[in-house]
Amino acid sequence: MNIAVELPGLSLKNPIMPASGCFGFGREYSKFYDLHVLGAVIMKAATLQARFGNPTPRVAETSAGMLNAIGLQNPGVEKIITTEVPFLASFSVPVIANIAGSTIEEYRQVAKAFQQTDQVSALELNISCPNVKEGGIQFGTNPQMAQKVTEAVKEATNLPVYVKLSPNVSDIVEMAKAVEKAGADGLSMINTLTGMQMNLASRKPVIANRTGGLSGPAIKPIAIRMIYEVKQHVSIPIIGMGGVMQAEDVLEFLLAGASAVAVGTANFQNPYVCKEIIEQLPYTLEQYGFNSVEEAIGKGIV
Amino acid sequence: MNIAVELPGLSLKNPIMPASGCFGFGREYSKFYDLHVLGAVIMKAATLQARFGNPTPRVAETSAGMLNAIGLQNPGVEKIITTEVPFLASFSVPVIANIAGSTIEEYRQVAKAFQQTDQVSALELNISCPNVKEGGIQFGTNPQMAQKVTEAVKEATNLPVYVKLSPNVSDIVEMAKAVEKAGADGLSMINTLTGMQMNLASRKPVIANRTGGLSGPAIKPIAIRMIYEVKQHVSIPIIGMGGVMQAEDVLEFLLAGASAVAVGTANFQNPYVCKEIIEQLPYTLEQYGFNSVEEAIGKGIV
Amino acid sequence: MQQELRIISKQKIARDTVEMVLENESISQVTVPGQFLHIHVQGHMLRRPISIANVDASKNTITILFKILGEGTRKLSMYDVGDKIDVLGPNGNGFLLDNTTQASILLVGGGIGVPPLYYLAKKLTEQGTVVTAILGFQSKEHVFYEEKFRELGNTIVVTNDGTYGEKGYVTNVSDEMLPIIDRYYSCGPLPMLKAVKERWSTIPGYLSLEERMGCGIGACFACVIPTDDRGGYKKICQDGPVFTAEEVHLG
Amino acid sequence: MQQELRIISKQKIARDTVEMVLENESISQVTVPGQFLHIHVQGHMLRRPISIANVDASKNTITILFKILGEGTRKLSMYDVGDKIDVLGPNGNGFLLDNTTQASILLVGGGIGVPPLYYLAKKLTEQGTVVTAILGFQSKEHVFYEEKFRELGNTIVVTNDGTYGEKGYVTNVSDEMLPIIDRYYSCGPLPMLKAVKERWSTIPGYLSLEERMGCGIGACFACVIPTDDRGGYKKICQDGPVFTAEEVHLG
Ligand SMILES: Cc1cc2nc3c(=O)[nH]c(=O)nc-3n(C[C@H](O)[C@H](O)[C@H](O)COP(=O)(O)OP(=O)(O)OC[C@H]3O[C@@H](n4cnc5c(N)ncnc54)[C@H](O)[C@@H]3O)c2cc1C
Ligand SMILES: Cc1cc2nc3c(=O)[nH]c(=O)nc-3n(C[C@H](O)[C@H](O)[C@H](O)COP(=O)(O)OP(=O)(O)OC[C@H]3O[C@@H](n4cnc5c(N)ncnc54)[C@H](O)[C@@H]3O)c2cc1C
Ligand SMILES: Cc1cc2nc3c(=O)[nH]c(=O)nc-3n(C[C@H](O)[C@H](O)[C@H](O)COP(=O)(O)O)c2cc1C
Ligand SMILES: Cc1cc2nc3c(=O)[nH]c(=O)nc-3n(C[C@H](O)[C@H](O)[C@H](O)COP(=O)(O)O)c2cc1C
Ligand code: FES
Ligand code: FES
Repeated sequence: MNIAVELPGLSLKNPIMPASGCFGFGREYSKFYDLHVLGAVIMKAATLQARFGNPTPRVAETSAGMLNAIGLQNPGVEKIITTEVPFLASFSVPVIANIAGSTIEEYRQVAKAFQQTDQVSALELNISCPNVKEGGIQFGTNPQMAQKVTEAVKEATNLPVYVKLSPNVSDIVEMAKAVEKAGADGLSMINTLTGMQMNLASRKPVIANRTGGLSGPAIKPIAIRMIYEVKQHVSIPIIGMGGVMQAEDVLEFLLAGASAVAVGTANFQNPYVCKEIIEQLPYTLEQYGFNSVEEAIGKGIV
Repeated sequence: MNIAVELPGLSLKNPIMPASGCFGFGREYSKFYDLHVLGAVIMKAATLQARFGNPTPRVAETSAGMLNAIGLQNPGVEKIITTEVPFLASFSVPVIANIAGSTIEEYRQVAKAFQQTDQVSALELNISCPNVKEGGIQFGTNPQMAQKVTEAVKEATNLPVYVKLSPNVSDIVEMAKAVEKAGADGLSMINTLTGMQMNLASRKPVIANRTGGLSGPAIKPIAIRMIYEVKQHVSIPIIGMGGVMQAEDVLEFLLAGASAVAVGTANFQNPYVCKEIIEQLPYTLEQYGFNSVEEAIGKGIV
Repeated sequence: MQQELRIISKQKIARDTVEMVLENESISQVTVPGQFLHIHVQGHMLRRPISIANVDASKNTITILFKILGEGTRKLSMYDVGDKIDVLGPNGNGFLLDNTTQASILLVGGGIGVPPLYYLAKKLTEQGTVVTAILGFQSKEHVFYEEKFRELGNTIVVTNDGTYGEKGYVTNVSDEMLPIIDRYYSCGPLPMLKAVKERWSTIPGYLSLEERMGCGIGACFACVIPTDDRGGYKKICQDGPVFTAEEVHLG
Repeated sequence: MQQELRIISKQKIARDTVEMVLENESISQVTVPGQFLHIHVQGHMLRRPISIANVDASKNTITILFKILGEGTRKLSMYDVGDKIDVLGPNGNGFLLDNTTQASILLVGGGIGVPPLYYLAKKLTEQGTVVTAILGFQSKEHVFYEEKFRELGNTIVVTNDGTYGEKGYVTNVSDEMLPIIDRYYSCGPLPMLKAVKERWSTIPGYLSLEERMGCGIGACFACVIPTDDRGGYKKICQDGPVFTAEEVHLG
């Protein structure tokens, strides 16, 4: 069974990678298994300066999902390049850097900074983080803004750029087309949906930031729908994510049009989940009559 | 414990009502309990002519939710007025008519038709049905269109009009403000989120219509967030819905800013759910220190 | 009716196929063949419709047979004897027994469509009707209830792969192997029902249909089946699952 | 480590409070006081962090005590003896035993913060340290493990409503009732920890903190606590849950 996938800048031995923000920089999960088994790793978001993020509580549990408002806490791009990237690269696994910013200029500078290292294979442009006050959500919901930030980043880097789309929009196809036009090499979708939970006893939102991003199986039908719609209107590949828990979910994303799949929230419940999915995937593909991952991509579009 | 609520055109003895499309016209559920216990009933959508709806399968199960693409099947407004409204009215419970259309003219005519009967207390304007090809989604995602259809319906009727908002938008506050400006007496939120599920064996979407509307506990955090945001920007009341399963959920909606709460998908799992919630609600309010429903409305907004 | 039914026995009777006997007074007293239970499986949003395969009114038991197909039936199969399951039912109309004539009846069941026909066969033979059953399965390891049907009448088993009984589909059974038939009752996958309707197009028949359900009681319009080309329809959960062969369009 | 632990006993020991003994070889051998298990409850997305309250390394058992607070702990309380629970652990750093001095130690626990202090008290007394425990509970019916603490050292129970022991908060216990203290260890709700830090501000102390968690292993940054006003932080699940009183800002 051939489960390898070729994407711009990424030769993946399998289509499975941990999603940004759900795997840190791999250190903790490397104690559970050899990260070399992964198709790739998407790192936690990098900003120009170190960020502390939002006040706590930062997470809440929901039905078949969770809310988070971490607020892009990270040690800053320089530190990531000097201490985290080499660690991940030591597993000989392609590293994708997720980059975020409050201004186009910040995005550009973060992207540029990753030119320093040759251990990063691609950038994932997080234009959709709902948990930061400035910038974040604007870039992700306005096609003109999305286009601008994508162009700026493309100018600043030689690396392939995957733009991560926000599902909090009326028209996801319009957003996808805008960033494709701006030169994106691929898409990542979906980021979290903005949600909230009330604490009945304290009479206020559970999450200190009030709103948080909804992830997990609860949002999978929305992810599948958006990928299905977008796939028919763009020619760049899609890294799919949103609620993947098992190999069957991966096949569902492939059928809808994803070329690779990221696993986020599931890592918190089962730290071995990526490894287990990778091991199971060939059997699942076989069970449903596929001879390779490539063969399944977009096969569910009717 | 006072659980009564006063809304434009609706004197509710309690804030609980079945959501449109999830209770038919009450006939089936009336075999399980006396519908008189309900705060109100929202009927299944009415269109001008009878509609058969979409091909089957029309439903699919998802994690903590379901997808549906019924496609507004209904016997047409005249038949609803002559056979269904009198049946529901016989339980002495306020009846809310959910109206839908493909054109502004159709909305206007359906609204006008309900002037014939004095057994309907309010209209719920479904501008957000994602499961019909024409019209539906446009009215629900474009503020100008939403404003126009609301104005047209307000002109055609003396009944209070609750506009039911779609969550499939980038900016829910903008939509809410547009319909408030157009004269809406209240808001209903949220309708379903557009989603999809793949059938791995058949390699195509489970739902014949491909996409369907996602409902159930999976979407509750999105409903709570949207109500919380909208409540701070409008002065008309909100009927909240999306994933309510138990009395605690009702309180969560009240805290976020809803003045009454509709229960949809939960009826399918437990046909007695509305009755049970109504019975439990006073105890839940008491447990969290409230003396009435009115007291809890919007109390979670910080 | 919504009730908690206690599982009093559970048995694997064929590949991926489980027989469960449930205890309940009221449902067992009122059920007619062809009706179904709408079963809530812990952790699942929607209930699962499962036919009633047998009733013992004296012991207050109901038997269901189900195939492990997806998550819901898999979890249901893991319930233990003594556990209770939450069911709505009996739902639907059931087969019209039509006991005015001493007819010769053909029962045609495919796979997991076989169970409701067993309770029907029992009721028909009780009233003196002669039944012939054609039971179709994928392969030998999927066959169940053959003996039970034989006790009630002539029974022909076919398997798709020929590993047991006749090889082929239920509709391949030749007229020579069958008595003169006045009426047939059939339950199984849609392609089979279409073939059955065509094969025995000259005699009256009843078909039990399947569709994905929401409410299971007639309120949500998830399970409609067209009855004509002009928007006519019936709800499988409420007006069915059994229909006369003529009244429904199988597409 | 992720493992399945078998429940070998379950007991209600106070109002809404459950003691569970779990069997497992490897975790019981390596655990130090203050560490926690990150427990998966069927049907829930996120795991629940629960402190290790006792370990019997010879019998390979681990004891946890938890309060039924929400859905997750309610479901956990319904697991039966013999069932297995899926846990990650032992997670976190644990209390520094600091066995260089023969010190006089004060343990201050509030409600469900009491459990980790029990295993700590056992380890401290094993090494010859003298412990005094102040245990605070809401009311009489919430009190647990009083006798077990008494076996290890002087124990003062206080209840908020005065229905048992002294009335008031743990910090109301007057100096006369206490020996000279070299160091304290505390675990309980945040307001209590703040008061404790203030009350015993002149002596070194260790605080065990709580926060809502995602991963529970240091990867997601859900559970950070600031260590200064300049963006410094620690992760409760990985760097904690135990911190020196000075190193964390309780806000
Ligand atoms: C009236 C009626 C009677 C039935 N009687 C029996 C019976 O006696 N024995 C038996 O084994 N099966 C029977 N079925 C089919 C049975 O309902 C499905 O096999 C079962 O719902 C599958 O559930 P799952 O969770 O295992 O599968 P999943 O695929 O996980 O189910 C997902 C959703 O799809 C629905 N679904 C999936 N397949 C079907 C199907 N074929 N028909 C209807 N809904 C489906 C489920 O109810 C659920 O809502 C009957 C169906 C109907 C409509
Ligand atoms: C390091 C640590 C050790 C703990 N040790 C114990 C113990 O020994 N005994 C005990 O009874 N409790 C302990 N707690 C608190 C315990 O984790 C919560 O009471 C429990 O998670 C509540 O879960 P629930 O499903 O009942 O509540 P819900 O409110 O339904 O939980 C919803 C979500 O919020 C989280 N949550 C809710 N309250 C808390 C809380 N106080 N702290 C952390 N997360 C919370 C849950 O983990 C879950 O993710 C500890 C917490 C931490 C951080
Ligand atoms: C705790 C947490 C932190 C996240 N941080 C980031 C981030 O820094 N950058 C980003 O692009 N996405 C972030 N995400 C979104 C995920 O990468 C992913 O898009 C989303 O969670 C959906 O996938 P899932 O359902 O598998 O978790 C985060 C998600 C979670 C749950
Ligand atoms: C089967 C089904 C049919 C529905 N039909 C309608 C409808 O006709 N008109 C409408 O406004 N909303 C309709 N809805 C949306 C519900 O009224 C409600 O807004 C939504 O389901 C969220 O609530 P819930 O999570 O409690 O189900 C339907 C929902 C379902 C599940
Ligand atoms: S399942 Fe709801 S009408 Fe049949
Ligand atoms: S819970 Fe994830 S870092 Fe602590």
